[in-house]
Amino acid sequence: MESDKLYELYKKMRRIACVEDVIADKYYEKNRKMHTPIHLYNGQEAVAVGVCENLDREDIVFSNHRCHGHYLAKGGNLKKMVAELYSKNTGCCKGKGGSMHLCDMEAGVAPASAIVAGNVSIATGYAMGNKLKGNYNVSCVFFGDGASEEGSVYESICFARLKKLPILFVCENNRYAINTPLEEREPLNTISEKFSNILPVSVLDGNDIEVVTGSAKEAVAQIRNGKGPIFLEYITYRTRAHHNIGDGVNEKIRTQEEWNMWKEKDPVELARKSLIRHSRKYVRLIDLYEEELMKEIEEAFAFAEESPFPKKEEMWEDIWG
Amino acid sequence: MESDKLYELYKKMRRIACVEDVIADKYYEKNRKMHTPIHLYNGQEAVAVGVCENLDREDIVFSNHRCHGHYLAKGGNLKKMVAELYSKNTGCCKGKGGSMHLCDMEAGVAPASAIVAGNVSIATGYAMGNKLKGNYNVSCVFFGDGASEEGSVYESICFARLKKLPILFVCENNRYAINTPLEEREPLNTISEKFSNILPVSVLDGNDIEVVTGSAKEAVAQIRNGKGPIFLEYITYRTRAHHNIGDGVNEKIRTQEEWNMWKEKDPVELARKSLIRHSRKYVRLIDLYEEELMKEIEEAFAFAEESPFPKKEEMWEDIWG
Amino acid sequence: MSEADKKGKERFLSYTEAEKEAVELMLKKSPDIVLMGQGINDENAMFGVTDGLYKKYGTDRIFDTPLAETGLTGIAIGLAMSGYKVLYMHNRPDFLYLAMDQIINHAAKYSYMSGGQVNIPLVVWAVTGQGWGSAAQHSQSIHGIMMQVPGLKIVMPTTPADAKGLLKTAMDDKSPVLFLEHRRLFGQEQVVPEGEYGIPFGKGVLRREGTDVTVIAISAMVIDAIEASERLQEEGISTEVIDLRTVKPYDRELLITSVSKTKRVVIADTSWITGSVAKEISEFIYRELFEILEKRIEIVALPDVPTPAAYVLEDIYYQNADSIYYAVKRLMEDKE
Amino acid sequence: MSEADKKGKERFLSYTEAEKEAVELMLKKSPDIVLMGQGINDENAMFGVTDGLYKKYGTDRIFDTPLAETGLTGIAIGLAMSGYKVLYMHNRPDFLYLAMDQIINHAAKYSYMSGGQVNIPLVVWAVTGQGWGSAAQHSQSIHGIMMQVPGLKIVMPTTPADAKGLLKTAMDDKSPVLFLEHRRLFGQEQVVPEGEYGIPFGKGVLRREGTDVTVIAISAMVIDAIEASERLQEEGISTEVIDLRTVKPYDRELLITSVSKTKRVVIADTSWITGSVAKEISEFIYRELFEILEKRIEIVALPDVPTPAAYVLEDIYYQNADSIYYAVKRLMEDKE
Ligand SMILES: Cc1ncc(C[n+]2csc(CCOP(=O)(O)OP(=O)(O)O)c2C)c(N)n1
Ligand SMILES: Cc1ncc(C[n+]2csc(CCOP(=O)(O)OP(=O)(O)O)c2C)c(N)n1
Ligand SMILES: [Mg+2]
Ligand SMILES: [Mg+2]
Repeated sequence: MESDKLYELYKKMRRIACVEDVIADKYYEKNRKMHTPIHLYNGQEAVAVGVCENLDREDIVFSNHRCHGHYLAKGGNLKKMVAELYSKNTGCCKGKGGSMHLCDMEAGVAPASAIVAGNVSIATGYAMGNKLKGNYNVSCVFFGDGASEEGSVYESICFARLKKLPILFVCENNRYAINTPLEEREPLNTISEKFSNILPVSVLDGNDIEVVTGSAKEAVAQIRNGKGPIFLEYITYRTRAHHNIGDGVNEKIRTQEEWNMWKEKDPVELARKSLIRHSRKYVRLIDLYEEELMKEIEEAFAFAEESPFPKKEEMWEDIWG
Repeated sequence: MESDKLYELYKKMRRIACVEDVIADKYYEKNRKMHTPIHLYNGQEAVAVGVCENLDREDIVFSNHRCHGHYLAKGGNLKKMVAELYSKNTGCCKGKGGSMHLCDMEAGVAPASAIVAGNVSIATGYAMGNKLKGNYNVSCVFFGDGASEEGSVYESICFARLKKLPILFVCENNRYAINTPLEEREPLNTISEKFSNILPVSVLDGNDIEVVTGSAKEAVAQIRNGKGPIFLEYITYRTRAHHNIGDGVNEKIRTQEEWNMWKEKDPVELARKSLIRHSRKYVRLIDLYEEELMKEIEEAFAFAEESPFPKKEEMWEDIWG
Repeated sequence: MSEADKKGKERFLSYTEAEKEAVELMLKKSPDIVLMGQGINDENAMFGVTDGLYKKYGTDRIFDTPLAETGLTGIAIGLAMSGYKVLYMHNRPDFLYLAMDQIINHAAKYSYMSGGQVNIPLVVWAVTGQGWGSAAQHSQSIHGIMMQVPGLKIVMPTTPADAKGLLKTAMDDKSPVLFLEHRRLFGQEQVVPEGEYGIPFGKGVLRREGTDVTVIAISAMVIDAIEASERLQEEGISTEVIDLRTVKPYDRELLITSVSKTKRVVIADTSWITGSVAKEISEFIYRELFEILEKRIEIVALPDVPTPAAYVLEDIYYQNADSIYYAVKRLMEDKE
Repeated sequence: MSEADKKGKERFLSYTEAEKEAVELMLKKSPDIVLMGQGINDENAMFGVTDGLYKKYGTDRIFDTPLAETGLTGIAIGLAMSGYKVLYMHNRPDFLYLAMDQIINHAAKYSYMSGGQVNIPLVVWAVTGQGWGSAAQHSQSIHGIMMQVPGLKIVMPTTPADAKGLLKTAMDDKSPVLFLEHRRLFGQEQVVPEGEYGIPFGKGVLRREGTDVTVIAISAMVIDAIEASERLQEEGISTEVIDLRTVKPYDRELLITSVSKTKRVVIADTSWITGSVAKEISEFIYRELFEILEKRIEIVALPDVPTPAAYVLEDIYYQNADSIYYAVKRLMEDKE
């Protein structure tokens, strides 16, 4: 990958990481402003960014409870996201969705579902819509290793294959569903093995942005060519707790060693190192971006702070579309 | 297989076929007595008989809407079955279940579910119970190719494998779900291919009683040995319509040719021919059995006719176990 | 009334023919209609509603489904979100319990959760079975269970003409609609107007005017209510029969007008009594017409047991014209 | 009262500690108890109810599950059918919509369909969330939706002592029981008797005696009802507070006794108003005490919208002590 391209991807990842960090910093501040359960994306940035890099605005992304990264990577509006976390009516869901349901249809981000796997079948239906319309748009759904256990994922995969639908199934295998490790839930060591007779699957390093971008590029190209659904499994790790702001380290299951090992492989950090190895110019560029980014994030939080709350009557709006 | 053994199996198959035929004959008689939707088992007798041949009374069988064959093969009481079809309180479900819910717990026949695939997960749970108790009993669930499309089948298979449960999944692939052919519903040509990475599977001729009995024998032995779940797919055909008494032949999908081809392979007929090829003595034995059988069936129908209807108060009984 | 409509007045159609007409008129006009369901293109063709349609409009837009109600409901929602009007048809509502997460957690909430960014124009259609020993898993009316869900409309037409008009309205709605029918209604034939027309949600209709008692009936119970009212008429008891038509929203105004006049009420529902739509409506009437009601409201609904298979038990389990007749008689005791 | 019980009287336990005690007493006694649930053996341990239990009783009988609520509910049913008493625990009832087919079509009907040949001793336990922007998919109370299902019992304890006693009764029941809790109840501490004891289903309890108005409260609304009644007491209004405890069956006798005395009623529910348990109970009271009631019944329940995330909207969406207070005041207007 060209280093300038990598730098672009780095920035996108860093932006997501930084937004999550600022949310975490402010989450328990005095006079808490964010009254919404958060599931931060740190550690998995390469997946969202690498995949979405290959999607156009007309393509659509479906997400889950851990939706901040997908939303931002696909071009969801940052200000509206923060305003949503702040319960403001300028939020992307007018304050009705909160952290787990980010949505920006203009950017091609469908409403995220906090029902695990809830969106996998919906994304499949959306893909069918695209196919019926005869356009070349891709429907892309992000879901976890835990989600893959829901029967509707199997149902969706079978149907997508039957109808050769233009859908990209992206499984982010971080090896945990809340605090339950993969081995206690899964018969096999990878998720995609379960489905490999039904559709093309690959298991890939989800912390290497070059790997993710490259594999998704190929998959998206095939899907646009009408080859039908593809399943990409990215092995990754969340460096945060399942929800809230901790690191999720825990004697019994997520040990400090495990965490340290994965922290070493943090995708943002890996990309940064790679850039610097490439050329010293990136040291300065990265610093510059840091400033730019902090400014953007501060503005987003300021926007959220200043925005009005929804009015009482608004509770009754938007039920019927 | 020894011919005397084959003769035993022949009789069991013939008995099921004959019960179904008599039901069909009487189903539309004047003053209809059977007010219950029927899904006859003709054409698939080898599967129920061949599998159940390897099960003990302590083993349990779970079935679906097409449950007559499984019920009888596992040793369910014939009189109580007919009485159930006649809405009598001597019926196996006291008249509350009807044709689709036959149950005889004494014989190891769990309540059949008319929700397609409904019993697959329940059978898996029963298997877990057996495992917890540490006995060597097998839980065996019969379901169709259509049923395999339900997500709960996938969920059950994954869980059974994870916990190495003593369960035999028996998929009767008759290539139709009501009138929808396999190709319109399934991404692959066999059902078991979808699951072959998760647990051991085999695709077998479901119309050859020797093949069924042999394959089930091996599977049951392995399951009793604690090897975990096994999935057997039997390719077969129903020579009746999905429900009611017709032959299900239909210009658009189930053609007369197709039907004829399968009728040639009728498992009862195949076994009869094989017996006679073996020894002429079976001609007479088969005839004798025919008499014995008709007598048994007549008695069962007489029992049903003579039995009392449930009393009004009984409507309120059995809700709470 | 246009000439065409006048001529239409002469045409007798069955319930499912009327629905087929509604669907076909929409299919002809608009390329963004999708029909789906298990067996939709087979001989039975959803009781005839979709008979042969795939031949004209193609199996892309009218497609049979695998047996996977959970996932397929999600798929229907995704299709609807992508801009299609989707009619997902089921032979029985009993199978919809597999789709509850998608209907309740997704279809009914997505517009709201997204602050109005998406619509889910999805109609879920299903036919309740009754009789013939169908037993506990093939006989359920689920409107009472679904009634509580915000974001979901529930429509239960009873006549062929209403089925046609309400199906159009349902398909034109931007939001999810549960369209529930009943096998007992399929025996009807009726003059059905030609051409497209819609019937608004939330409007019941008087099937018969009367002065002594109001019978509010849902779905198949309307047939029984009319039968009972004919018998009662012969005895000089005048019943007003209301066909509720849509359960959510329901026509509060019509109920108030009618009951204000008759002051006596029977509510007939096709489902279990506890927690039923009948109870909801009864409560509404008590609240609104507390001082006016002359008698306790009579509810005719199913006893709280799973459906028994035996026909002798079905006979006491299911309610019918007799049940309504006696309920009215009980209300009239003091008057006679 | 035994010495042990007397001593027990001194022990303050939280809600989940009380439940843990109920569960552990059963686990100790009987080898046929199985607990299952997503995260049951993790740090959170179902809010503490199963904390550390797997260490003593093994992960065979206390096991974490994959994310597959449909299949796992079937598995729980099969386990129950095979002779185990099964407690299947969920962090939120919202996920149970995935299990509706197994709960409604199977667990609740198998005993009946089989003519009593099988029992399904299954307790499905779940905790409703409220507040903190949990939004539409993580905040639902599902008792109103499930109430109509024959063959299913619904239990909603409010105090630690009741939670313990009702959980034992539920686990001892031969039939499926839906055991619904509410996060707001978890803040409580109370003296909880030691040892095993059961509390019968269908018996509500007076949490406060009064003469002017009866407040019938469900689950977390009991806390609000008591708070409201304390404020009202200061103004000289005497409210009787009924904690319903079990929703199906519910205690008809207690309601009649109380309302016959007060003649004025508020019903407070944690779920949407249309089709709610509150409506069912209201209808029951109107019917039974038609001539005695002095005022229309006041219902305090959620508006018919999906739960909004914004806390400013939550503030008006959720009902509380204020809502009950004002409802009582409205009922007392003519008396004051
Ligand atoms: C149907 C359903 N069951 C349970 C939950 C509770 N829950 C929320 S997130 C989660 C874990 C999901 O794990 P995974 O899919 O691997 O995603 P991750 O959190 O690891 O990104 C669970 C069990 C839920 N939201 N929905
Ligand atoms: C969940 C559910 N969906 C739909 C139906 C209606 N239905 C009854 S039998 C059947 C076909 C089942 O096909 P298969 O599993 O292959 O069994 P077969 O009838 O061929 O033996 C269908 C769709 C049902 N009973 N349950
Ligand atoms: Mg995970
Ligand atoms: Mg089949």
